[in-house]
Amino acid sequence: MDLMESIRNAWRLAALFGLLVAAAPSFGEDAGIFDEYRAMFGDDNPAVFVIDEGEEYWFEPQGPKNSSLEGCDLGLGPGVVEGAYARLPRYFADADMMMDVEARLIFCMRELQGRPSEEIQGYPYSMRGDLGTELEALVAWLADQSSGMPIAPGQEHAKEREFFTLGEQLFYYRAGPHDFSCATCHGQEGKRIRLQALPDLTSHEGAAGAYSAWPAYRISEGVVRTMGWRMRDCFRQQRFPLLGVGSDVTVALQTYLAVTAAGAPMMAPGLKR
Amino acid sequence: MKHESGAGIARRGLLRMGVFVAAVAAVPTKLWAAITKPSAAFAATDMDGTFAALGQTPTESAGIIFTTPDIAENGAVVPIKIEVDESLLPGVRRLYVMVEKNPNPMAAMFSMIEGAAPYVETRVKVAQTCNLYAVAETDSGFFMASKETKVTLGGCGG
Amino acid sequence: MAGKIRIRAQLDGDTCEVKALMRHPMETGLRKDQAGNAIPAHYIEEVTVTHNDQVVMHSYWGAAVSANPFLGVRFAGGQAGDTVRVTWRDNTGATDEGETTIR
Amino acid sequence: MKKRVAQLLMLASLAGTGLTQADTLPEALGSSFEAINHVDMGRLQRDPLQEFCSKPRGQAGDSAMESALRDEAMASVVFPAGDDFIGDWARGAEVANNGRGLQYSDDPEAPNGGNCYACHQLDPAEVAYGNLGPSLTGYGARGQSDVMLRYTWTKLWNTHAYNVCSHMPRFGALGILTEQQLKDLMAFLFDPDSPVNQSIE
Repeated sequence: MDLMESIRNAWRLAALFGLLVAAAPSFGEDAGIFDEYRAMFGDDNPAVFVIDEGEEYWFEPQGPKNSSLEGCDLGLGPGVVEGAYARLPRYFADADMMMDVEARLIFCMRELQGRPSEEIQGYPYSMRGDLGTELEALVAWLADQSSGMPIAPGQEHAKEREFFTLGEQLFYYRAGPHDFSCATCHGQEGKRIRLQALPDLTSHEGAAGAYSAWPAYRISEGVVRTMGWRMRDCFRQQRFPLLGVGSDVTVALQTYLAVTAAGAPMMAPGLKR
Repeated sequence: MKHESGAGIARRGLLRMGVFVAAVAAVPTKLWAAITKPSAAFAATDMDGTFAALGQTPTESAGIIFTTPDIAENGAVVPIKIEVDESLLPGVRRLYVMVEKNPNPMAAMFSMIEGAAPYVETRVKVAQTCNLYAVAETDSGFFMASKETKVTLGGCGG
Repeated sequence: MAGKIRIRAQLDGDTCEVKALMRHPMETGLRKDQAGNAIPAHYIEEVTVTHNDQVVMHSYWGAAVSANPFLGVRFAGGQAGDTVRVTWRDNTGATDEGETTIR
Repeated sequence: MKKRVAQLLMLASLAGTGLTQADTLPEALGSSFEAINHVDMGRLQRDPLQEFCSKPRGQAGDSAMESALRDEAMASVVFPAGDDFIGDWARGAEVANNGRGLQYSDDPEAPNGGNCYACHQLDPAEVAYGNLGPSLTGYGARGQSDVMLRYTWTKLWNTHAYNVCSHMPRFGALGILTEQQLKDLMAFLFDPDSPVNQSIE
């Protein structure tokens, strides 16, 4: 208790001499502190290479069936890629499932090319030292094929509406040793973690800004990251187990986000921290 | 970006990310041999060593306009721009970029040859908050400008 | 020759502004992969910019240049329609080049 | 809990066949996540507090339940022996700055961090701080009484004792930080020599 007493005395002294801490400077949301940094990048987004690579993968015959993905139906008919990304996630009758772009691509690789799903699911996203994966490249190209088009996920089929509700429940699901849910960081306006602005994903503006910008070239990692990766890595930081690619949780959350963002134009691939 | 047929398809089979299928460029060998790499300067591990390897500690010059962000969102990619006011600093033959606290401060050396302006823009890695240096070499020696860039800890910190 | 370099060359008065984006991992050799093994150094060491086959800028790089490097340079004497070429060689000996015409 | 995990895993294996798609939250969780490294599927199980705090925004919870949870949180707090609250502020600064711990990408042998800067301003010289929580810069000036010390310890141990469904982790109650780390954080907040309590020009 002697220590406590001396600390209190020190404080009284400090107060006497008027040395108490002045209000420290405080940034607003992002307060534009990275504006200068971001402006220096201009339009030079290395995602352009990845978009080209994605296009090459789409047309490249692969797998036991030595077939390309040209016949893949992303929801607008076999081979229609323009605008397809903006309409996902959606219900696919041929699979009787709700799918996001990654789940659909894996489905098409299995059905059209005869490639086992594990081939992609086991190594979907770049690891350190990689320049990119096939899945990232395909998603980048497909997103680019929807650039400028309004986000319009399916909500007609019962399963589509069910997944919106499921996504909303998941968004608020608090668990793990840190008690985190998506809403912990993304449920209020004007917040940041360290210096990174956190979009309020429950609002149309916040969801639109976030959903429309993924996939994105992530300058910290030098690779294009997808929305599926964004979800997986958020859950890692939530201290949850590993989120599966194209899994029900990722599809449901993306449905919740896309519906909340509906109407806003796609602007991907963007450029992210 | 629409799909093209023809030549594009032929190279599709060759492409695999992570493996560089470099175009075998017909580069005249004289291009590579014209200027010797200052290997000692690239291998130096601090600023003093880097300057020593170049042969001189540069003098500050207002003629070098060095733009870097005050604060970088990520140290992996920090944009830099070097311009030279030739009325203050004429005859620049080379520009160098150095990052004080990187394992090897020397990041790049640019030689201006036929008609090139003393101007360069690139992006460099900055391991931690420190000074960045823009160095110009002229017939009368080495000159420099420096600027601190803060590198922040990102996101959730893990 | 379809290399993986994106180049733009634009006239601004007498000056030609060249901007190039290159596809390269620029590994320092100091990083480890997920399994804890060192990722070998792999970086562009030498870059040249030529204007109608005349070298205008030559550079040596270390691994501190960022992944998927960006380079902006300026030179005088360019005319619309002239060829600008960017060439690199990395520490493994691989090379790539790309070219465009001045607009 | 083991039984529940087994149930989840069974659902996961069903979903893995691609023959079915989840209709409910537990099914979706079970089929979508997998254990990795030291992080198991038990992480997805909610305790009563987590379940109570998972309501979409705007939905009011049962107020009797809320006060029961608050009382339970208050009762969970373990105070240090001899009310010896204050450790080493320099070590506390490290805990505040460290964002790692309990992620599947983290070394389970390394100490966990408190990641305080993710949400709070502390040392005024550190510009990279978040604003999910209030600024704690100059915290020591809020008072040094036993009441203040016990209040702050309680907030760190189990924030829900004062604010049910606060966003802050239960650093003591869920064992994220050790008692010594919590004492060091207390010193970081209260010690007049701590950077938290210095002004900057």
